[in-house]
Amino acid sequence: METQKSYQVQLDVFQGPLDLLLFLIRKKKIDIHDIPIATITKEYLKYLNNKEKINLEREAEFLLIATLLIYIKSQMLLPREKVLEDDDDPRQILVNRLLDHQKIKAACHILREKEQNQLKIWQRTSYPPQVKTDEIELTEISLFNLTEAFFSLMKKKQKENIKILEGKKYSIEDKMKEIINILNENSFLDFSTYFTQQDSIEEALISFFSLLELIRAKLVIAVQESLFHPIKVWLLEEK
Amino acid sequence: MTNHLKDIIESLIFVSLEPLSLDKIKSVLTEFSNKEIEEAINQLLESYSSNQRGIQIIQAAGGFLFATKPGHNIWIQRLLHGERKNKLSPSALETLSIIAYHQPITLAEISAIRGVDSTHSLRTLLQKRLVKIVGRKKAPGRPLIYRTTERFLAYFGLSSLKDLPTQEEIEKILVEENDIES
Amino acid sequence: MTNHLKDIIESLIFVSLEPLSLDKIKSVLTEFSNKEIEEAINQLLESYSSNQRGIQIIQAAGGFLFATKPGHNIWIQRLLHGERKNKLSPSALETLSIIAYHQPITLAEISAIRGVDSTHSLRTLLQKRLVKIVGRKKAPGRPLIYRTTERFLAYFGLSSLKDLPTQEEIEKILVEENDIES
Repeated sequence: METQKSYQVQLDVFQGPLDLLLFLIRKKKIDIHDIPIATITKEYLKYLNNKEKINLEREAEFLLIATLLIYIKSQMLLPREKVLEDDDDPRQILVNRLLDHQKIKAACHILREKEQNQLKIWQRTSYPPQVKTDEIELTEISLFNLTEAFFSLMKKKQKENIKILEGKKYSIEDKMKEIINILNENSFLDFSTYFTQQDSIEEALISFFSLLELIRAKLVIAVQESLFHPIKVWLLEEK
Repeated sequence: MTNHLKDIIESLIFVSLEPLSLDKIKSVLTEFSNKEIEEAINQLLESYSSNQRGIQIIQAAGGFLFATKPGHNIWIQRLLHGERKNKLSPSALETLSIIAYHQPITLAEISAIRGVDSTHSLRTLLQKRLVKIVGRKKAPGRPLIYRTTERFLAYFGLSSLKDLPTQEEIEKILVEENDIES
Repeated sequence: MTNHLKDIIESLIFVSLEPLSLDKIKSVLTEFSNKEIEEAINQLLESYSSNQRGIQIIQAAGGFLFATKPGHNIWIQRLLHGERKNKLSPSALETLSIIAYHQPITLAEISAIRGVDSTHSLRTLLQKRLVKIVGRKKAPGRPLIYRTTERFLAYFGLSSLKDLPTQEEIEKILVEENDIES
């Protein structure tokens, strides 16, 4: 339990300021519904002071709760004409947040146990070799998968195409000749390899259109054994 | 015949990588009545629980799935070259349970509940496909909203969101914790 | 004990991604003698062949592996075929994402961006009615141009195309990830 840890624990062990607050409340054996704000504010500030340097970005939230505590404390010190209703009690907001937080912590505890059991059992990650599937399936696709796929591809493209040859013009005709020449020398052409060897997006595009032209003219044939296999281009034999 | 049906269902669950739902089984086995199918499934589950076996049929995320037994974990890890399944970090788990209980929810709402910026945790969960974007909130800024996935259920061995720790279970934990302290 | 060993071997064969050879089994189960292991395998094979079951352990490609029974093929095909129809392949997803962000777009443009011919993926998307033909481009060859459909929006829970996560939103998630790696 966290309560067993020494006082000098790092802020890093807490998931957030509410964690720290809850820790201090438990350490003092205080009922959440009845927090002595003065004491707990002192504890909380003492804790923050123990950190030699405060990393503003990381710990801004810790300071935010400190501010809230001080605010509550000041509100409590002000003389009032009548007793505060529950809803107006500035402590109530904090208490509600702490109670919610405590519940989430408890739920996490239960989920962690379930996770531990599940991690010990294994499921297959692919079909047994016997069953033939020509497509790897996605289990669940969300918008995130969709956009991630797109932007990853774009990023890859940007990295690939750093070489830009100025002034060089490509024509579909030249490219078609080049592809035919390669095919005359080799039995086939691996299109993705060929594509990545192109110097620029422009050249790659021209190559692609050239290939499409050759296919349309029935001079070559593009074959893909199955999905995700490289596309291979073959010269069509005249019959 | 029913006996034979049990075998067919066994092979269907076997070739399925994701939990196979009862509806799915019914939609594939159109030749058989719902009653026959349900009886056969019961027989199948019965035969797995009564015989000592190395593999089991588990029910998760609303379906049936083959899985190994917990006790064989060490040898399986050895076979798969020390491949281990990593548990979620405390902050990812906390974020995930907030999403589970408060879904649909935005990142700003998650961060507000936790009291910390939760971008990093949310990213981990999206990448593990335990949560997904389901649209945008009709509110200023139209922020993206998130939900847990089927995979989330399977990850914790839950059949549905109804299987999430209940109020009573949570209270029980809280009482236990207080007992330890006092 | 040998009985227990039989179960361990069963689970090893189950999780193995390739036919599991006898040597491999022995190298994993160092606590057991070769004789014990061989006996347990025989027991395991025996238990599968003597009981009527939907799945079997066969010996092929130099190892043991699970297989379904040939007689169940019709239903298995029906199940797997159905599953395939319901899901998007990674390449279809990639193609869809390009169309979503670049619409209106032609097949040649999609293929150029992806670096692979995308005819197949596009056909899948058309069949699933996630994209549609909206006309022809005023360009040589007058190629067909494509857009995403209403169904696409519904599938991803979007009310309009403006709701697609923006480059900034996704980069906030993806870029930070690179920072951690480097």
